Amino acid sequence: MKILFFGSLREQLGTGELELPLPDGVNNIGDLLTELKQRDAQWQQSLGTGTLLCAVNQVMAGEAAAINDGDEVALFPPVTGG
Amino acid sequence: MKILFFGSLREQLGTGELELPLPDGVNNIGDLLTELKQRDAQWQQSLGTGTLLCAVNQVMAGEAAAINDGDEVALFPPVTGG
Amino acid sequence: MISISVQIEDFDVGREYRQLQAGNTEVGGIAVFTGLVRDLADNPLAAMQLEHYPGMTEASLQQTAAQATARWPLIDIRIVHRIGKLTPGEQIVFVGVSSAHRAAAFGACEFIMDVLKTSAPFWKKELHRDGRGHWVEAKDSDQQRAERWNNED
Amino acid sequence: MISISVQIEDFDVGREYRQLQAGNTEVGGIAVFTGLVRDLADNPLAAMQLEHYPGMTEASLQQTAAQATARWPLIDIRIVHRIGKLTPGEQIVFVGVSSAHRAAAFGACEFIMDVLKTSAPFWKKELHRDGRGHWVEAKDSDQQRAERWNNED
Repeated sequence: MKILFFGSLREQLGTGELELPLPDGVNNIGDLLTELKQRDAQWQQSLGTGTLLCAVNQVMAGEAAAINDGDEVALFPPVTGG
Repeated sequence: MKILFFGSLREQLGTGELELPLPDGVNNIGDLLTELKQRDAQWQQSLGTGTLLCAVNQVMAGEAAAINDGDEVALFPPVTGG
Repeated sequence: MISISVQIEDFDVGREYRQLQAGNTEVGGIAVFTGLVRDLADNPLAAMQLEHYPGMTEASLQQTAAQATARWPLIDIRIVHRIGKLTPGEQIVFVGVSSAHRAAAFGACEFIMDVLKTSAPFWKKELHRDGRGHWVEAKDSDQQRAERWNNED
Repeated sequence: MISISVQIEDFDVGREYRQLQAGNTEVGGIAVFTGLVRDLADNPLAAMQLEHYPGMTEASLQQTAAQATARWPLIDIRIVHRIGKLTPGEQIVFVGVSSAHRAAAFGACEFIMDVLKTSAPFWKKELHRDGRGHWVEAKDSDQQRAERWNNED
């Protein structure tokens, strides 16, 4: 699966994109966040703000949204365009 | 005094402007309308619609507004610009 | 700054807009509205004839713009209204408002149009292709839109 | 017709406007909004950096425009949003809406801006003249403006 990061989150994590196989036991966005937060203190902090938004295959989704191995998941802070 | 007519009212009366001395006994717009309606059946009808608007010296005014000999009075239907 | 024109000549929206943008880096948003002569499917229009009350019309527009300035934090207001004989598709009116903030620009632009519609001394006559003319009547819906501004903020 | 562009290049308001006017005599009103990079008095801005989510951003704007079309009787909608590094005074966004009626044009234009501000995946970073950068934070007031449209009609 592909995971994209945007805005301040991308900058904090130092990466805009991860390609990885769907981790064992990860069925939804909430599971994925828990998994990614294990990486280190920075990931723990940046993914734990409670204000992050998420999209699955370019459609907004909540933490309960199911994900599969071919999916494109995006994580980003509240938007500030216009 | 000068009396101006605009829009459909100008067309109905066949004139856009009257110059006349302030008629005897005319103190306000209401008096002036009563006076002008005497002219003939067309004036009676066109000035009696109840929807006419009035301005004295280019400021909107009601029928009770006082008028003097040097004033510019305008009578017109509801506006339709824009 | 408030700028008002009542004129026979057409206006250029790009040019009017650039004046509002005008290298002022305090401008965060510009709202623009133009009204055009719309054709009527059931009774095709040859032209729309617009007349005004010289002097009072300009003063009325100036007053409406000043009211907007008192109500919202604005930078510039530009109003152009045409008179004379206009054919379908032609531009009638331009209202442009610049502000630091978009809500102010939107609010003021719509306010000015709503008040202009019900207060500025202009009168329109439809000239139909069948040779007949018809003075446009004021609409209750326009009156209601203008009265909204007396209630909400 | 709905037309959406997300681009680095600047846009020409006069040109975009003419496309909306485009000789369609059913158009009675056109509402346009542009957002610009505003300088900050207390912390002068060197530039504003804008990033987006290619694909999803365009889809989000398309969906917002479609919602506007379902809600108001519109003729054309044009949205242009820039990305990349923009300096103070530069244009960021253009939203233009044409309709037979002015209330629809105004309503849809403001609706699109309000929803864009809170839904379209764009992120802004202020690059200050002192060399520091600062990600712009989403505003509660923008959220509230967007939520108005869930209640009123």
